[in-house]
Amino acid sequence: MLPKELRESLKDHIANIDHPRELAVDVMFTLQDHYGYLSDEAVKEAAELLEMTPLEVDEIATFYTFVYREPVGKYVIHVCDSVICWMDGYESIKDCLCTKLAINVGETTADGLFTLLPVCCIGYCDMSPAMLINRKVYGHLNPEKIDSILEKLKAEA
Amino acid sequence: MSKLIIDDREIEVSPGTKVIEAAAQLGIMIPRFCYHPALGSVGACRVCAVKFIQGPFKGVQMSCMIDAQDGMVVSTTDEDVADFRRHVIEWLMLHHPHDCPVCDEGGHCLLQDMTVSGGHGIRRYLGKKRTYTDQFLGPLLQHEMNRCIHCYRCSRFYQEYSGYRDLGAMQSANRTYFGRFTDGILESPFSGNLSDICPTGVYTDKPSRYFGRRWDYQRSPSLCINCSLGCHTVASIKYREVKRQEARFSEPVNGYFICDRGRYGFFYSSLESRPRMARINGKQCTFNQAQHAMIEKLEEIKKNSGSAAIAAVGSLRSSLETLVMLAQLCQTKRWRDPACFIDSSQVQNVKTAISRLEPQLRVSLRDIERADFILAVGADPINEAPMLALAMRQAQRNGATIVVIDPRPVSLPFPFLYLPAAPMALSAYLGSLIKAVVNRGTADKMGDGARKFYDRIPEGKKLAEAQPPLSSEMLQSLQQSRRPIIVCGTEILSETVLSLSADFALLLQAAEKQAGLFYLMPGANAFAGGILSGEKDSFLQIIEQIEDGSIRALISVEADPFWWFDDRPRLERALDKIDLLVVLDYLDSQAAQRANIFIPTATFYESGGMLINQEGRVQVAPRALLGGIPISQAGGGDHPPRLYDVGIAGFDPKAAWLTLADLANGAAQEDEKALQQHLWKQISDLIPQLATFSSIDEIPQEGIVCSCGVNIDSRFSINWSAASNIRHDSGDDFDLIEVDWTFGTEELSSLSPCLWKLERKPCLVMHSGRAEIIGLTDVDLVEISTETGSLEAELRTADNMAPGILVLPRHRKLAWQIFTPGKIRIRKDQIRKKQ
Amino acid sequence: MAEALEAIKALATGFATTFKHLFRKPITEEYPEFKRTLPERTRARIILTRDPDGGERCVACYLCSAVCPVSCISMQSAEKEDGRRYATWFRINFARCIYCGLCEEACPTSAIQLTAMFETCERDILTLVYEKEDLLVDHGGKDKEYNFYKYAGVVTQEGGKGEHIKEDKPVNVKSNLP
Amino acid sequence: MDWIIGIIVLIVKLGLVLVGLLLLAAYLVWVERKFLARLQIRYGPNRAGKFGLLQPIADALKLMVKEDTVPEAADRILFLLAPAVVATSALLMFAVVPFGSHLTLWGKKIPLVITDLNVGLLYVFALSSLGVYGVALGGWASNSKYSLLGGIRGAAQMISYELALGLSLVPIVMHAGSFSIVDIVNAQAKYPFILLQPFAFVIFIVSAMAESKRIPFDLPEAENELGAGYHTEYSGMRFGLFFLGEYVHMQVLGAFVAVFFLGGWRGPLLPAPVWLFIKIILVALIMIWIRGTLPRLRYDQLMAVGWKVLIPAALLNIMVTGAILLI
Repeated sequence: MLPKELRESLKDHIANIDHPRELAVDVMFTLQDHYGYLSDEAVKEAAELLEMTPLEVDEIATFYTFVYREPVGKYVIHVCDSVICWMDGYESIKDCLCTKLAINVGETTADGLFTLLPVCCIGYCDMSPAMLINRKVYGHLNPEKIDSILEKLKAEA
Repeated sequence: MSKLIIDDREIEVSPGTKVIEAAAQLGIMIPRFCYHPALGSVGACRVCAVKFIQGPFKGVQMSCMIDAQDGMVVSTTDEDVADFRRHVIEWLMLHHPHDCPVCDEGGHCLLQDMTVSGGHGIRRYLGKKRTYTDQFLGPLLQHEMNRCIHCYRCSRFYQEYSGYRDLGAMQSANRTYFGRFTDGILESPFSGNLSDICPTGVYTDKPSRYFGRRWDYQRSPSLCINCSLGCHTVASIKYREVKRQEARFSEPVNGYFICDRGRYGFFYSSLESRPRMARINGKQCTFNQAQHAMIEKLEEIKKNSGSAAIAAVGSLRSSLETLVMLAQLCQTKRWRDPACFIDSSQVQNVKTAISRLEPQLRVSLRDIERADFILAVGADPINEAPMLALAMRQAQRNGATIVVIDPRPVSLPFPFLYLPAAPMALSAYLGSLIKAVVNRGTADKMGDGARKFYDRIPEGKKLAEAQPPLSSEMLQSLQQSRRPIIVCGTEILSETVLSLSADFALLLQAAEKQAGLFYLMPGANAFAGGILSGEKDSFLQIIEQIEDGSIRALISVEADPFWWFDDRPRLERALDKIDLLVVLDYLDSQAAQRANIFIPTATFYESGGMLINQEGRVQVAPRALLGGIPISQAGGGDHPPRLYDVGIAGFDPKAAWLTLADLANGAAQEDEKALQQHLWKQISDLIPQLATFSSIDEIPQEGIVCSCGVNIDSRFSINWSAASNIRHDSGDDFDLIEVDWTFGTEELSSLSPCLWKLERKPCLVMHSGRAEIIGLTDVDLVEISTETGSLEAELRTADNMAPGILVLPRHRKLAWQIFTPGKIRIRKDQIRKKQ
Repeated sequence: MAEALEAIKALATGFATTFKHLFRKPITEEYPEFKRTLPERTRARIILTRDPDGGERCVACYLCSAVCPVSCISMQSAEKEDGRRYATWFRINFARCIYCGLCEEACPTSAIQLTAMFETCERDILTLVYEKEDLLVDHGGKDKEYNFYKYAGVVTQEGGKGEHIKEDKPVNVKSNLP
Repeated sequence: MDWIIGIIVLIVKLGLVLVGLLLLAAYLVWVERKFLARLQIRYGPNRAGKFGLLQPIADALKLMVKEDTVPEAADRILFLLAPAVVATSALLMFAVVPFGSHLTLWGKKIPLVITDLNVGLLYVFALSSLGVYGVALGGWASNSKYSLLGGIRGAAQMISYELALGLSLVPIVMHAGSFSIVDIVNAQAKYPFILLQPFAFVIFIVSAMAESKRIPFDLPEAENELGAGYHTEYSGMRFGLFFLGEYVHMQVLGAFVAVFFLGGWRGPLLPAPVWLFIKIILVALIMIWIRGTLPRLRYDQLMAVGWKVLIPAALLNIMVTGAILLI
C-alpha cells in the first residue's frame, strides 16, 4: 500500500490536470521509486489514481524500457545497445559488465545490487560507449572505468 | 467523385473512399488483415499493398491508407506487389504455429487463405518460434496467442470501437501481447465479435469449440430475436443443431457486429430438455392425437360456455406469421382477441410508440451512429438492447453528446451525461428541454396544436422541483446539434413520455434540425404485437376474466406467463380455475409443463419467418434447418445410431402458425403452399408497404420499413396537467421498476449455459443515500414482503440513480413474481434486512 | 492385289498368334488359393493410426471428410481433458469408399492411412460401416515417427507453451528487457 | 390314327430339339468362355463344378432370379415383347434343319427333321429377318439413347448383311436345284458344297457372323461405346432371352453352314445327328476364334464390307456359278 502522503500528493497532482492519463508515466515512476519496481499491485494503484483500467496502465508500463515490471537491483545498469556504441565497442563493454557482475543481460546480481539491461540509444553518442545507472550517465567506458564505477557504487551501497 | 482505374477497370467512387474499398466495389478483394471497414485503416499489416502506376502516388503503397483520387491507375496483380505481399505473409507466418488442424479458425481463416493464395506454400524459416502463454477470457472466447499476427484488430475493436477497456496490447515489437491485465472474464458484452474480427485463430468461439468446420456447417441467414432491434445473424447448423451464430452485415441495422446476448442466445433451440413430443395431461402422444384432442376439447368448451370463453395468448418472440394467424384464428372462431402483452399500459406504450413513428422521424440504428446529440429517455441501452449502446458509442466517438435521463443506474462504455430522474419527472425534464431549445415561433410553424402544446408546457415551480437540474452543457450541445436523436424506452415509462419524445422530435425538426426518434420495444416482435392488439387486450385482462369465470379455456402460443406475469400465485390460481390450457411452444416452460394439451412448435430457426423490429422494419429470415433431435443427442453421447430411416426423430414440431391454421380449418390438412399464400395475403393486407411484393421471398434483405399504425392526429395531444404532476418523493416509499439486464433476464438467452457465467448476481438496487437512511448497506441480504408474497435478494447500492426507485431485474434465478400487476409501490417498512 | 495379300497375311498372323496361345499355360494367378503380397502403398482398407506414444493421432480436423469425393467419412470432434482434439466418433462407410486415398493425402497428422487389406466383402452392407473402434490400430502405420502434438503449439500432455519442437520459451510480457 | 401318331412324333421331335438347343446354347456359352480364355492365356470359368461345368446353370439360375426391371419411360409392351421375338425367331429357324435322313420305328419312317418345307431356305431368311424386329424394337422401346443407337445399328447391319447372306446361297440353290433344306443336304451326298463354292462359304460365314451380331460385328451392343446397346436397359431373364437368342442364333448358323456347305448330317462311321453336332461345334469354335482375334469394326467399315465387298462378290459368284453350270 502507498503511504497516505504520497497518495494524497499524487491525487492533488492529478486533480490539477485535464486528462489524468497524461500523468500516467509520472505516476508510474513515482510508484516505481516507492516500490523499487512497478508491481502488479502498483499497476492497480496507478490505475485507480489515474481513472484508468489496470490493463491500460500495463499497456504503457510494458511498453517503456524504464518502467520495470519485474524486480530489479538497487542499481539498474542500462548499457547502450545502439549503432554508435556498437561501433565503439559495445560488445566488450557488455561482456566486461557480465563477467564483472557474473550475470547475464537482464539478470540481477545475487546481492541484489545490480541489474544489467541493454537499452536502445540513450542519446549520449558523443560519449559512446555509454551506459546509464539509475538515470546517471557514464560515458567513454572502458573496463577500468567500469571497475571503478562498480567499486564506487558497491561502496556507496 | 473521383474516377480511377484498378486492374484495367474504371470505377467512380465518392471522395474519401480508400483504394481498397474502391477495389472491393469492383469485386476485387485486396488481401487485408488490419483493415476492416468498421475499424478503418491503420496500415499495420502491409498485405494490402498495390502498385500505383499513374496519378498522385507512385509505386508500391498500402491501398488502405490512400484515398482514391482522380487519374489513379492501380494494379493489384503487378509482379512487384504480388512478390511484396508474398514476403509480408512469409514474415507474418514466421512464428505462426503448426496447429491449423486443431484450430477452430481453420477453414475460414483469413491468414490461411492469404498464405495459400499469396503463394507462400512452404516455410523457409527453420528457427525457433515465439510462443505466448494464453489467458482465460471467460466462457465465450478461447485465447491462443501463438497464432497472433499483430494486426491490432482486436484491441481496436475492443477499446476504440466498443469502448471497453480491459483488453489491449501490451509489450512492444516482436513480443506484443493482446490480452487482459490478468486472466478473467471479458467485460464487454460485444466480446464475441473478436472471434469474427480476428483474421486468424487467436480468439475462437468457445461454446462451439472443436465442434466443426465452416465448410461443414449449413450456414443460413437468420435474425436475432433476443431483443427488439432485429439484428442480422448467420446461424451455423451442423448435425441438426444450431451450433454457432455470427454477425451478418446489415447496413441499416447492426452493421458488422452483434452483441453476445444475440450471438449466444440460440442454445434454447437444441436443448436436451426441449419438448419434441406432444403431450396430453403430461403423457406423450402423437402430434395428431394432441391436435384432435385439442379440437375436441375446444369444441366441447364452445358448446358449454360459448366461443367467447376461449382466450389466446401470443408472444413477442413469435414470428409475424404466427401472430397474424393467431389473430385470424381468434376472429374466425369468435374467440376473445388474443393478448400479446402483460397489461394495458404495456399495450398502450407500444401502440403509442407505433402511432408516433412517423416516417420522417423514424431512424435506424445506423442513423444513430451519425447523430451529434443523443437523448436517451427511460432507456438503458446496454441492458435492454446492447447493439444500441454500440451505435451510441460510435456517435460519441464522432463527437456527439450523449444524455441519459433515466431512473436506473445506467452505465455505458463511454462518457455520457446522466440525469437520474424519477419516471414521473421525465416529462417535466422533456418539457423544460423543449422550452430551452425550441422557441414559440418555431412551435407556431407546426400549427395550432403545436402552439397550444407549447403554451401549456408548465413553467417554473414544478419543474424547478425536478432534481437534479438540467446542466447547461446538455442544453448547449442540444442547441448546437444538427442531427439530434431521441432514444426512448417503452418499458418503464408512461405513454405520455413516449408521446412527448415524439413531439419533441417534431419540434426539433421544426427548428431545422435533422431530428430523429428511436423507440425500444419490449420484445422481438413487439411492433407486430402492437399492430395486432387492441387497446385493452392484455394478459392481465384475461386473468381477470378467468377469475370472474367468463374464460374457460386458454391457448398459449409460444408464451410463458410464468416468465413475465408479475403475480405468480394469482396466475396459478387462475390456471387452476380454467378447464383447458393448451400450450404451443418450443421451450419446456412452466406453462408447457402445466398444460393439459401441449403441442411442440418449431423454433424461429426451424420455421423462419418475418419479424418487425422496433423501427417498423419488416425483416425476413429463411428457415435455417429442418428440425429434429440433434445427432449429438440421438447418439446418447456416442456415435449416432446407424439407421436407414426416412423419418427424423423429433421431427414432429411444425411452425406454430401451421398448427394454428390446422386448428382454424378443423385439422383439414391443406396444402402448405396454399396456406402460405393465404397468409401472405393477410399479412400484406395488414402492412400496406408489402402489397407491392407477391411473396415473402421478394422482401429485400435489409427489410421494408412499414408505417402502419402511424397516427398523425396524436401529435401534440398530451395531457400536461397529468404529466406535470410530479409526485414529491417523500422518502418513505419506493417505486419498484422491473428491468432487463444484458444477461439473465431475457427468456431465450437465459437458457444458454455459456451465458450463465456472465450473468450478474440477482439483486435489488437502491440509492445509497436511501439505503443508509433505512440502515442497509451494500451486499446485505434483504427481504421484500408484500401482500402477495415475499422475495429475498442481495441489496446493491448505487449513487447514480433516482432516490425514490427500487430496481429489480427480472432475473431467471430470482422468483420475483410476487407483486400485483401495475405500478408497484414498496413501503420502507416492507424492506427488511435478513440475517 | 498386294494390299489384299498383305491383309490376308495380317489376318493369318493374328489367327496364328491366338491359336498358339491355346497351347500356352495360362498366366492367371488364382486368387483365393494364391495371394500375392501387395505393395505397401496399395490403397485399400483405411485405418486410424496412433503416434509413437500410443495416443490417437486423429485430431478430427475434418480435412479427410472434406476432401472425400464420395462423402464416406463422418466424424465428430471434441476436446479431451488434456487439451487434445480428438474424434468422439469417426465413421467410414466402406460401402461407399472408392479407395482414392485423398483422405490420406489430406491428413495433416498421418492418422488416416490406407492399407493393403482389401478383403472387406460383407453380406450385410451395414457391416461395411466402420466405427472408430474398428478403424483404430495400435501402431503408426507407414509413418512410425510423427507426433503432431510435439510440433503444434497447443497445450497438451505432449507439452506446454514453448515446450514443443522448435519453440522458444513463452514471451514474458512483464520482462524488463527491451 | 396316323395324324395322332404324327402329332406325338412332332411333339417329341420338337421337345428333343428344343431341349437340345437350349442345353447346347447354355454350354456353348461355357465353351465360348473357356475357349476364349485359353486364346487369351486365361483359365476361364473354373469355380462352379469341375472345369466350371456348372457355370451355365449357375448363370441361368442367376438370370432367372434377378430382378426384372422395366424403365419407367419405356414402352412397356414392346419392351417386354422384344427379347421374346429375338429368342423365338432364332429357335424357329431350326425347324427346317435336318439332323439325319430318317429313323424307322415300329415300321414307321420318321424323317429326322421337324418339317421339310419345300421353301425351307426362304423360311430361314424370313425368320432371320424377323430377328431384326427384336433388336430394333428392344432398342426403341427402352427409351434410352444407347439402346436406340444400338437398335438402329442392329437393324441397319442386319438388313445389309441379309442381302449378302441370301446372295451367297443362290449358287447352292442352283447346285441343289431346290429350296428344300433336305434336298440341299441330299445334293451333297457325294461331296460337300464347300468344295464347289469356297467363296460362297466365306461370304456366308462372314455374313452369318454379322447376322448373329458377334465380334467383330457386335456394333449394336458395342459395350465401350453404347454400354450394351439395344439391351442396355434389360435385366434378369429378359436379358437372358437376348443372350439365349444370340447363342441359339450361333448354333442355327453353325447348323446352316453345316447344311449348306459341309454336307449336313452326312459323315462316315458316326450317327448322323452326331456329325451335325460336331460340325456345329466346329463352326462355333471358328467363330469364337475369330472373336478372340479380331477387334470390332468401325461402323463405316462394317457397311463398306457388306455393301462394297460381300454383295458384289456374292453377285459375281452367282454369275460365275451360273456360267459354269450353263457350260
